[in-house]
Amino acid sequence: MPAGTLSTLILLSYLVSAVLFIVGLKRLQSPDTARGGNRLAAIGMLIAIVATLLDRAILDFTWIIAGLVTGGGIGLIMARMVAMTAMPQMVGAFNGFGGAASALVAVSEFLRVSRSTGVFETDHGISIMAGTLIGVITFSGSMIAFGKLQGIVTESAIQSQFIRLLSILLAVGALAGAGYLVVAGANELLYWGLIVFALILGVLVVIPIGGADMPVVIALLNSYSGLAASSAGFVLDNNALIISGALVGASGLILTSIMCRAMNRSLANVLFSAFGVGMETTRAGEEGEKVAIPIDGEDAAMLLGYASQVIFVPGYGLAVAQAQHKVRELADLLTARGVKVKFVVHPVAGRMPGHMNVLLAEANVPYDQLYEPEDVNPDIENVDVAVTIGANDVVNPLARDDASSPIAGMPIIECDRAKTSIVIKRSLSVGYAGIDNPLFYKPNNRMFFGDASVAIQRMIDEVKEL
Amino acid sequence: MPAGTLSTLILLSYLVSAVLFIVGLKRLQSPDTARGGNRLAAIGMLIAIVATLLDRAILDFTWIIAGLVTGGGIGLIMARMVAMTAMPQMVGAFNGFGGAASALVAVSEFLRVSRSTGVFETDHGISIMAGTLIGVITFSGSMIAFGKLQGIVTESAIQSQFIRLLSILLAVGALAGAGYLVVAGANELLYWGLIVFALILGVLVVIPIGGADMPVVIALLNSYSGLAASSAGFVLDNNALIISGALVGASGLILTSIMCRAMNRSLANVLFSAFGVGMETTRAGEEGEKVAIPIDGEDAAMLLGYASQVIFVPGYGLAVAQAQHKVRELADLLTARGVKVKFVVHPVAGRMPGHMNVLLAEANVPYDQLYEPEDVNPDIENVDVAVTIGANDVVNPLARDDASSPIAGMPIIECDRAKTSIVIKRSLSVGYAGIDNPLFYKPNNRMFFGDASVAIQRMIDEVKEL
Amino acid sequence: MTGTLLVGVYVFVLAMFVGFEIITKVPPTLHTPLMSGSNAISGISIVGALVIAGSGESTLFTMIGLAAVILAMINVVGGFVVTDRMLHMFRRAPDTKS
Amino acid sequence: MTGTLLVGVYVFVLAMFVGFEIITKVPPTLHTPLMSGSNAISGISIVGALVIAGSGESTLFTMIGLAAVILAMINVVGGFVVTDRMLHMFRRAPDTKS
Ligand SMILES: NC(=O)c1ccc[n+]([C@@H]2O[C@H](COP(=O)([O-])OP(=O)(O)OC[C@H]3O[C@@H](n4cnc5c(N)ncnc54)[C@H](OP(=O)(O)O)[C@@H]3O)[C@@H](O)[C@H]2O)c1
Ligand SMILES: NC(=O)c1ccc[n+]([C@@H]2O[C@H](COP(=O)([O-])OP(=O)(O)OC[C@H]3O[C@@H](n4cnc5c(N)ncnc54)[C@H](OP(=O)(O)O)[C@@H]3O)[C@@H](O)[C@H]2O)c1
Repeated sequence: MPAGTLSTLILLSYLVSAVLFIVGLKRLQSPDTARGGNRLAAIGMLIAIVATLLDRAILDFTWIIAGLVTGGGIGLIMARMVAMTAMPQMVGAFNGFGGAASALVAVSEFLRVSRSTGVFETDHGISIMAGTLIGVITFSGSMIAFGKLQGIVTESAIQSQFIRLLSILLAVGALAGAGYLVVAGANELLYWGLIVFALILGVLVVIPIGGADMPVVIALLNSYSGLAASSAGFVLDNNALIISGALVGASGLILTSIMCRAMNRSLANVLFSAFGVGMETTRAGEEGEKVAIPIDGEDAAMLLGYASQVIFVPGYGLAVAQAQHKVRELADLLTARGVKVKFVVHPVAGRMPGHMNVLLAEANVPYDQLYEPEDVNPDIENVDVAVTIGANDVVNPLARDDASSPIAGMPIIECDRAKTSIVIKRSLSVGYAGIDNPLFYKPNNRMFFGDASVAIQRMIDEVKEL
Repeated sequence: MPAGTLSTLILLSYLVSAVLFIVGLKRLQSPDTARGGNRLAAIGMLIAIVATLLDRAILDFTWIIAGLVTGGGIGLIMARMVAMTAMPQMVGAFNGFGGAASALVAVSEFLRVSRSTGVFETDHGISIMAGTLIGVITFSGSMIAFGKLQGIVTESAIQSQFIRLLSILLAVGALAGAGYLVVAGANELLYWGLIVFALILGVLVVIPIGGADMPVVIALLNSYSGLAASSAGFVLDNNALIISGALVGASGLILTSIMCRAMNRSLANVLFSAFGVGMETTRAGEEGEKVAIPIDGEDAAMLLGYASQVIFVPGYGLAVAQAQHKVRELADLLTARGVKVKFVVHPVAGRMPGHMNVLLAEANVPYDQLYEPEDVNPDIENVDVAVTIGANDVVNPLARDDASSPIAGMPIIECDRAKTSIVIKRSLSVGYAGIDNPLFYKPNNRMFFGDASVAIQRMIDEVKEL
Repeated sequence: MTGTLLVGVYVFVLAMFVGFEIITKVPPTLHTPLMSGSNAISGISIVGALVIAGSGESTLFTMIGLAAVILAMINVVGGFVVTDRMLHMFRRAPDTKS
Repeated sequence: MTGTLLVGVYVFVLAMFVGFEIITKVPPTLHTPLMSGSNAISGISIVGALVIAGSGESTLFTMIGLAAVILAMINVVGGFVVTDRMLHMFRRAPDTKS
C-alpha cells in the first residue's frame, strides 16, 4: 500500500491525526487539561479510522463493521468494568492486543508478498520482519505479565541459567531466520516457525521476572507496542503509524526509566535479577531484638484529633485494601476539626507510576491537596502525626542511612523525623524490596496492625467519639 | 534534485546533521552545556556540507572552494570584530544573507525549469514561489533593520496610510503573480518583476517601524529566514533543509512572542503602530511640578559602602555606555567590603532578549549571580540600595500602578520599594516606551546624572576612599 | 535503503524527539493515565488492520484483518475510555486558592 | 499534492513541534546566543547553494550558486563563531555553591 495510492485527502487526515495525538499528549502535562487531551487523541483516532474507511482500497465492509463493533464493544466493557486497582494488568492486556494487531498487519503483508512475487525489497522485508517479531513478543510477553498480575500465572519467579540460555538461542535463531527470509525470499513454513520462536521468547523473557516488577515490564511492553506500530507503519509506508508508534515508544521508554530511577535500580537489574521473588512471605529476622510498639484505635484517634498538622502517606497496601475512600473520610473529619491534613504521594508508591494519585482521585481527594516528598520533607519535624497507610519501602529510612541497602539512594518520605509516626499494616513483614524497615522500631513510631480499610474505619469511629 | 538521486549515505548524513541541530539547540537550555551545544550544531553543519560535496551531482569544485573560503572568511571576520553591543544588527544582517541564499536556491530552480520544460508541477512551483518571496522579503527587510540599528538608515519612522496601502497592493500583486506563474508556466520577466516587488515589500514593511522596535523585527525575520530555508528544502525535496528551517522558524516565532509578551504588546501593535518614534528626544512634561533629588558620587559611595544588601539593575543605558566592566568592578569592591550584591536582570532590559546577560557575561559576572525580577521583588524591602544603571521602563512603577499606561501589566523590578533607590542616567528623559517614570520623583529615590560609565567610575573612586 | 524508508526514518526520529520532549514534562500524578492513553494511541495499527480486512483479497486475508481490527479496536476503545474514566476522577479542590 | 510534498509537510510539522518544545525551555539568559545560533542553523541552505554552484550547468547557474554559497557561508560561519564567542563569556562563579 505505497503512499502514492492513497489520496492526498487521506494523507492529510493522517497528518491531522498525528498532530492531535501530539497535542493530546501535551495536554496530559496538567490535570486541568488532561481529560480534554485524551479526547483530542481519541478524535485523532476517529479521524484516522474514518479516513481509512474512505480509502478506495477497501472494497468489502461487512467484516470491517463486524470487527469494529466487536472490538469496540469488548474494549468498552473492559474499560467500564475494570477496578482502578487492576489498572496495571488492564494496560498490560491492551498492550498485548495492540502488539498482536501490529504483528497481524506485518503477517498479512508477508503473505501478500509470499503469494505474489515471493521476493522482498530489502527494506520492506526488514520492516515486515521487525513488525512481526516485535509485535509477537509484545503480545506473548504482555499476556504473561497480565497473567502474573491477575494471579492466573502463579509460576513463581525463577531465574535459571537454562531459561536465559534458551532465550538467547531463540533470539539469535529468530534474527537469523528473519535475515534469511529477507534475503532468500518468502518461505511460509519458516515464517510460522519464527512466529512460534517469538511467542516463546516473549514468555521466557517475562516469566522469570518477579510479579512485583511487572509494572516496569508493562511500561517496557508499552514502549514495544509503540515500536510494533511504527514497524507496521514502515511496512505500509504510512507516516501516521510511524509517528504514533514513535510517540508511544518514547512514552514507554520514559516511564520505564522513571520507574527504574525512582527505585534506584537499572533496567537490566529489573529484567534479570529475579528481584522481589517470594518476599511477600519473608519476615524480618530481628523482630525479637527490636521492639515495635503497637497502638490501638482510641490512642491513634487521640493523637490525630488533637494534632495541628497530619500527613497521610499511602502505599501499595492502600490499593490492596481499597481504603482510599475511608482515608478521604478520615481526612475530612480531621479537617473539620481544624487539623491541617496533607497527602504525601511518593512517585513509586504502589505498583505503577501515579498509582496512588489515581486511587486518591477516585476517592475525590483534590489533586492540589497531594504533595510530593520534597515538598514535605524539609519541614517534617513540624508534622505532629505522619500516618503511613500500607506503605513500606517509600518510608524506609535505610534508603537514606544505609548505603549498602538495596534501596539506597531512593528518595523517601522521612516519617521517622515527624513528631509521631503511625504505620498501618497487617504485620511487620517486608514490602516490595524485601528488606526490613527500621522505622517500625523507632521510639516515635507506633504500629497499627490490621487491614488498612479496617484500621482506618476504626480510627474514623474513634475520632467521631472524641 | 529529487531525493532518489542522492545516495543513502548522504541522506543519512543529513539526518545526522538534523539530529545534531536538535541536540545542539537542546543544550542551549543551560549555560553549562550551551557552548558544547553550539559546537554540536556547527559539527552538524560541517557534516551536511561535506556530505553535499561528496554528492556526484557536483562536477566543478573551483567556484565552490572560492565561495566557501570567501564567505567563511567574511563571516569569521565579522564575527570576530563585532562589538557585543552591536549584536542585534549583526544577527539582522546574517538573517538577510541566509534569506538571500535560500532565495537564490529557489531562483536557480526556477531558471532550470524555465530553461527546460517551462512547466511546473503544481507543488514544486508553489515551493519555488514561496522560497523566492520569503527569502527576498527576509533579505530586504533585514537590510533595512540592520541599517536602522546601525544608524545608516536614519529615515525617521513613519506610519502613513500610503505606505500601508502600497504594501498591501505589492503583497497582493506578488501573490497573484506567483500564482499565475505556477499555473501558466515559467515567464522570466514576470518572475524578475515579482522579485522586485518582494524587495520593495521587505523595505516598506520594516521602514515604518521605530528603531527601538527593531529587535522584535529581527526575531521575526529570524523566523522568516528559517521558513525560507524550509521552502528551499521543499524546492529541493531535501529534509535536512526542511527540518533545520522549521527549527529556526519555531525559534524565531517564540522569541518574537516572548519579546511582545514581556513588553505587554501585541505583534500587530509592534508592526503597525510606529511606537517609539522620535521619543529619544521627548522630555517628561511634568518635571517642573515634581522634584527629582540628585545625588553626587561621595554620598552614593557612602550609601553603597555601608549597605548590607545592594542590587544592580542594568538597562539599555549600560549597553550604550559600555559600562559593564565598571559595574563589575564596583560590585567586586562592594563584595570585598562585605556587602551582598545581586544583579537583577529584566527579561527585556536592553534591546534584545538576553542582552544584559551577554554584556554582564562579557564583564565576567558569573551567571549565577544574576537574578530574575521575581526572585528579588518579594523581599525588595530588605534591599538597602537599588542601583538602576541606564534602565528606565523596566523599573517604571506605572506598569504596576497605572492600568492605562502603555506598559501596564509589564512585570517590573520594584526599585521604588527598596530602602533607597539610585538611578543613573543622563537626564530625566524617557526610555524606550516614551513615558515618564514616577520612580525618579519618589522621596526614597536619588538621581545620579551622567553617562553610566563615568558615573560608575566616580562611585568606584569614592568607595575606594571610604 | 530506498528513499521512502529513509523518509520514514526521518519521520520516526523526529516523532521520537517530540515524544521525549512532551512526555518528560508529564507530572507523576498523571503517569497512569499517560500509560493507558498512550497505549490507546498505539492502537493506530487499526488503520493497517482495516485495509487488510477490507481488501477482499481472499478469505485468509479477510480473517487476519478481522482479527487485527478486533484486537486493535479493543486497544483503542478500551484505552481511551479507561483513561477518560481515570481523568474524570482528577479534580481540583472546590475551594481553590490560587 | 504529490506524496513527496506531503511527506515534506509531515517532516516540517514534526520539526516545528520539536523546535517549539525545545526552544520554550531555553532560559532568557541565553536568548541572544539562541538567536545567533539558530540563525547560523538557517544557513543550512548552503547545501542547496553548493549543488547549484557545482552543477556546472552554465555560467549563470555557477554565478548564482557562487553568490548563494558566499551568503550562506557568511551566515553559517559568522553565526556559529559569534555564538561561541558569546557563550565563551558565560561562566559559573569560581566559588560555586551548589
Ligand atoms: N509505583 C511504581 O511504579 C512501582 C513499580 C514497580 C515497583 N515499585 C516498588 O514498589 C514499592 C512501593 O512501595 P510502597 O511503600 O508503596 O509499598 P511496599 O513497600 O510494597 O509495601 C506495601 C506494604 O503494604 C502492606 N499491605 C499489604 N496489604 C495490606 C492491607 N490490605 N492493609 C494494610 N497494609 C497492607 C504490606 O505489609 P503487610 O503485609 O505487613 O500488611 C507491605 O509491606 C517500592 O519499593 C517501589 O520501588 C513501584
Ligand atoms: N530586550 C528586548 O528584547 C527588547 C526588545 C525590544 C524592546 N525592548 C524594550 O526596551 C526597553 C528596555 O528597558 P530599559 O529599562 O532597559 O531601557 P529604556 O527604558 O529604554 O531606558 C534606557 C535609559 O538609559 C538611559 N541611557 C541611555 N544612554 C545612557 C548612558 N550612556 N548612560 C546612562 N544612561 C543612559 C536613557 O536615559 P537618558 O537619556 O536620560 O540617559 C534611557 O532612559 C523596554 O521598554 C523594553 O520593552 C526590549
